[in-house]
Amino acid sequence: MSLATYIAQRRQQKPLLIMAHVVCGYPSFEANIRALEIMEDAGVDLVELQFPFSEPSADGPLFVRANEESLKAGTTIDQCFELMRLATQRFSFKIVMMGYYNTVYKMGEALFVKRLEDAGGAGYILPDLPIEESKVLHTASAAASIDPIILMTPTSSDQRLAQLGAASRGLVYVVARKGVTGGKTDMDDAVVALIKRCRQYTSVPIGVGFGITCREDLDALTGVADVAIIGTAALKAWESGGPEGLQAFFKALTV
Amino acid sequence: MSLATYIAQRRQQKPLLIMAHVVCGYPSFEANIRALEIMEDAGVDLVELQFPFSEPSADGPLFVRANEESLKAGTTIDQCFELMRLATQRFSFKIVMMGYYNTVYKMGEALFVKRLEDAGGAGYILPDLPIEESKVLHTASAAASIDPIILMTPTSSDQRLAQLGAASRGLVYVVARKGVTGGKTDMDDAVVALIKRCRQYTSVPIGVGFGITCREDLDALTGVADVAIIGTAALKAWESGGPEGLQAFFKALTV
Amino acid sequence: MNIFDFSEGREGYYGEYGGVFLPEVLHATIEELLACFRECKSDPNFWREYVELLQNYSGRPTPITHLPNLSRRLGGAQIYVKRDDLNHTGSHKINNVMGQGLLCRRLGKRRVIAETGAGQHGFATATMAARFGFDCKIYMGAVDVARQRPNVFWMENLGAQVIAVEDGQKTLKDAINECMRDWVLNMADTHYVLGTACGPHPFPEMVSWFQSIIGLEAREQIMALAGKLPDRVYACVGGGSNAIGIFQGFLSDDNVELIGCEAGGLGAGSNLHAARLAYNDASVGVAQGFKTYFLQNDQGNMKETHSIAAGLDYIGVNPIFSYLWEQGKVRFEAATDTEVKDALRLTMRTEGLIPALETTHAFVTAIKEAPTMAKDEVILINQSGRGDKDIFTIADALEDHKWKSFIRGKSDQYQREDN
Amino acid sequence: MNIFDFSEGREGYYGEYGGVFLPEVLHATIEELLACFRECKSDPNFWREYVELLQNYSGRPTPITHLPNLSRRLGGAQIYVKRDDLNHTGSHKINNVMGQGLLCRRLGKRRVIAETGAGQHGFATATMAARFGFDCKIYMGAVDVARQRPNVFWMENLGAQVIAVEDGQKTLKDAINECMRDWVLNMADTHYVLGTACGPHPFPEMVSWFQSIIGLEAREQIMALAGKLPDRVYACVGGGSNAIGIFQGFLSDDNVELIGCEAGGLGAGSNLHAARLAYNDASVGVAQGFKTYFLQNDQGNMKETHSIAAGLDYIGVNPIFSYLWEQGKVRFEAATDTEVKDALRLTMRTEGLIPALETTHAFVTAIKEAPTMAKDEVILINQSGRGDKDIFTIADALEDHKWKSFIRGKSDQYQREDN
Ligand SMILES: Cc1ncc(COP(=O)(O)O)c(C=O)c1O
Ligand SMILES: Cc1ncc(COP(=O)(O)O)c(C=O)c1O
Repeated sequence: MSLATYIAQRRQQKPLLIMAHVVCGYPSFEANIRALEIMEDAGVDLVELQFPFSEPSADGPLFVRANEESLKAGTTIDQCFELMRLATQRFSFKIVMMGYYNTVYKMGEALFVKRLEDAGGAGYILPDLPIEESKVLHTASAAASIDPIILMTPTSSDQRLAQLGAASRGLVYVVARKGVTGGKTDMDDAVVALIKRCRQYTSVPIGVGFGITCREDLDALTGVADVAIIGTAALKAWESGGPEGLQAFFKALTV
Repeated sequence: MSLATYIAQRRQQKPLLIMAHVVCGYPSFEANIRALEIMEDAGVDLVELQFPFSEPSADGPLFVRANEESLKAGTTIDQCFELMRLATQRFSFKIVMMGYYNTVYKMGEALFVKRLEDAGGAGYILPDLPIEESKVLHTASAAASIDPIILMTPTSSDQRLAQLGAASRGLVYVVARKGVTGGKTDMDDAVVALIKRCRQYTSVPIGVGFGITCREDLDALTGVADVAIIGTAALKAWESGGPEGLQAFFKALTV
Repeated sequence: MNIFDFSEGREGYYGEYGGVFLPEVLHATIEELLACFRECKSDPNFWREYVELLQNYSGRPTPITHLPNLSRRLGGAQIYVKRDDLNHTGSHKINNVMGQGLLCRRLGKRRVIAETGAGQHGFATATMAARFGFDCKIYMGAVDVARQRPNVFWMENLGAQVIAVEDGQKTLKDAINECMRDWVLNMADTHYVLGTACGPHPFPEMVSWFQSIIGLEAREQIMALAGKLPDRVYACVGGGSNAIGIFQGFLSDDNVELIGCEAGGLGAGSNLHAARLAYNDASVGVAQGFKTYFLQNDQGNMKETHSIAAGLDYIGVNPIFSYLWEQGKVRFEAATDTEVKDALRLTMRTEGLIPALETTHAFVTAIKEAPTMAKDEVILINQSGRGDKDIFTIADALEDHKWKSFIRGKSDQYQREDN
Repeated sequence: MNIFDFSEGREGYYGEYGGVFLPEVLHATIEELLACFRECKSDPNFWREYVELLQNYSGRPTPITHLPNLSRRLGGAQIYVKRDDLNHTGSHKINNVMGQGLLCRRLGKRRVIAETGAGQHGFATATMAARFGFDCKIYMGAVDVARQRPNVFWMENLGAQVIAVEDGQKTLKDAINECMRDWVLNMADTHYVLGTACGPHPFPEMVSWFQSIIGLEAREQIMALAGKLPDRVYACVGGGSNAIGIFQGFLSDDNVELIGCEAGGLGAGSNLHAARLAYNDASVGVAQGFKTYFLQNDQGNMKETHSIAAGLDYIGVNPIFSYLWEQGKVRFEAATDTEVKDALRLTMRTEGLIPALETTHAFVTAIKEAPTMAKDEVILINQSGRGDKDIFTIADALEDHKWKSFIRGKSDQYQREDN
């Protein structure tokens, strides 16, 4: 099932889906599985599996450290795909790969798409790959029903949004604010206006991320976006409270 | 009695006179007196009293330190003249002032000559005062029967020796080698040749200094020069053996 | 040869290298920068203002110095040195920085950020910011902060805020990442003054353009001094800005051989070096906003690098060089840390020059090759910086005991004063 | 006005100042030097060779930089700076040293000695000796060795032997005495490269002649840049070589006021300063080979002096200045240590320049006076050197805690390595 169809189906039952985030191999692959179980229990709809990279320049401090620690522990791409394979088999949510373009480039784009497909992945988010540079990858992806998740941002002009919209497939990731991952964003009128502006240029579902931390953020997005993307806040919950902390975090979100 | 007359008289009795050296106020004025007594006993014929100066650039390490220590202890020019006055009254040797020109310049040349005369001094050695700069001082000195002791050196050309000779009065100081005070000089053929060369340009007695340390040096100079000038070697003897050391030093020289 | 004529390929690409690989949020900023740069490049007044600024503020043109003693001693080619060490702040970095300062003013921005490795680029940027009245934040790997403290001291005293980056290898590449993180937040009022001919287009082109002033001057000067074009031109290659700067004076001269000198660190095979092209340990990848040869593992993660010279200690290389190297237009060699120490000693003693440790890599290679060349051949070395800034590193490298006891005495003094 | 026209007075005298007061053993050496200098001075090829050497080796002409920010902030005269800090080795000292290097070669000597205070002159001399292939010994007061260790490090690495002089006040004047002691022994093969316009004739004239290149360039440059002659020219005065250097460009211009800036140390009346003319604590004397104003007591012994800037910490002054001061041709002011720190901070932050502590004395006085001048008036400051060399002194003065903990860390590292 394609990402778009999956999201459309789920949206029948829920006004706002949730996409969560896991850094492969951090703090360990066992911990990843435990986190995914908790997410499954909490009714999470989509999960980004971040393949660690040595130069995570679009990430904030928490994810930077997670990337570093994971690599220091010896995490390989094989292990990341293996986690993805296990998770897509075992859990009901859809999984997308998140990472940096070099991971893909170094492997070769065709091979990347094939391995992603084999592992049951539905798409990928590559924050440092602009659409100008993604023709080959997008073409290969389309053939395999893998969706590139395009980012739209507060600094994108209408003209740019049109270009981005034209390339969008499966899900668009609206970046709620400037900056890197982590920190807090006010889900205020400006965010809502941005989402509405983005809607004009794409027909695929819209996810909103960067700085979502609490129930109120979800409320603000409900009826405006299709998916709320939760990254740093969940990792923070795990770091401070372990599995129970993560459980409590999702509980507070969804109740 | 003028310096020249005094030397001529003494030379009647001795083939080679001795001029010794004392740094005023080093290690103390009491020690100076003791040293002068020893010199008197040893039959020294002339003594240079060095007025300490803060920039003794023609002196070697031992005298440099002596100048410094003396000034640190508060030695004044008044005290130096007072020592000279006492010594000229009490001892039979002739005394000349040795020092740097700034001591004279700062006091005023006329006053310097007057004070030197009052204290019984017979002349002065100012190693940093070239004859070109000494007209006023020499004129004032002549009027007071004070003799400027001119230096002749191994680097002086014949033409220069002629100029120096023309200005010489009382005693000429032949510098046995290049460099500053201290160290050892071989009283070899070169020194003898230098003295002979100097003789051609002056009729006043010739003293030879810089590096005279032992009996053999005196032997080498006997019959060639009129005065052997002993500086550092005597101070060294005092430093290592006190009054007894100095006594022994002169004993070894004159026996 | 005009490497910046993109009419037959994709703009910002040199062969398959270069490009723009940045977060979407920077798209507009990069477009704005590109437009402004194009405007500057086509405006002869801009270049004139740039040259004048460097003349009046930084002392350009820097001279070329003949090294008769070293040449005689080596017994081969005549060695000449382009003296960019005489620039204000002590290296070629000021050229690029002053250019970007003018451009930043034209963009209407009032804050600059910059990464720095050796500290030279940070020093230059802090200087430029003081002069232009910009706010300034400098990102510097914590390891580099430690080994280049004098430069940090000056940056701070020039009014810049220096941030010690504790991520990753804590060197230049991590400082670049941190700059990107600042930029994606503050692009509205902030210009990122990238310090070398790397990163996303238009930086490689822009930095190369500003640094081309070295080659422009050098070509004319060496013709006047040596009466001919140089047979070989040597420059050290960190990111590759001073090298592309001087090489641009000779790119169209077929008989001039261009040699880029990389950091050989502990040597080939040691895995502790930063020789991207000379040692063949690197492969093509995409990071820090552009595509080039990187020292990376088979997973696409960057390797640890090492050099005695902080300013050469970088994973990637000017994309233009990746292209020119493959085209056989530029030869690449590496100099090891040990060779650098020896060449530095030799250069100081024979000619009274103190090249920066970075620069000394170029001297090493020239010194190796000069004896094999004819006496009427001409070598030109680009002296990208002076070694004064490296006193701690050089004193450590040369194991200077007096220096060590001086530092101990200083430390004791501070201890006493604080008690 | 030609201060070196001795036809109406005694050669080597400026009014009653100057002269030669040296041990007789040096008479022939000084005569030989004088004859050689006269030959050089009357040989246009010599000056041409000199200028060329400085151009090709040291980066002359140094530019003049306008300081718009500082001028605006002070609200008075327009401030311009002559950038001798951009010279190779970082100060104007190289001008004199290169000139004496040429002269030494002409004398056929192969060994040079020099005194040094701040270390700049020693650094420059060691550089020149390396370049000319001379043996080199540098005398430096032990106190200065301690406070200027980086310069000592470079001198030694350039191949010079550095002797820490333990006599007297252990600063510049004692180093000069020690040089004299070396010279009276080794004059046959040794040239004494005196570092400032002091000492016996012909040194004041000779050093002034070499440094006049600053004023020659500056006059033309300021006319071109500011469109007029400067109203006031400021230069710091240690021995007085950089000041006489720039002033010579304007000595015949009656409307240009010349201001020499001395080391005020802890201030007037403190007895801890080196202001010979500005504070009226000095009197005329004869020492170190010449007659001038010295800071001396009533017995003619030299006083202890003090300055934050080692290079200004000297008892005497250029005899030409004693004369020009009495003639009312040059005004003298002093800047205190505290004022110097403030002016340095201000200059770094507003213009991105780091003047040497010595130089900053000139900035202090200009900064004080600029606000009282009209907006169309022009100030020219001679930036005799750059402050990089002073990092230890400046860090101490500014009480930089990060610097201190860096030094402690370095010290601990050395301790560990040695165990
Ligand atoms: C003096 C000097 N030379 C060379 C480099 C290397 O940079 P690039 O290759 O960009 O010239 C640096 C970098 O800091 C440097 O400081
Ligand atoms: C940078 C600088 N300026 C000025 C001076 C003072 O010397 P002078 O008065 O001879 O120029 C020195 C002396 O070391 C110096 O290093």
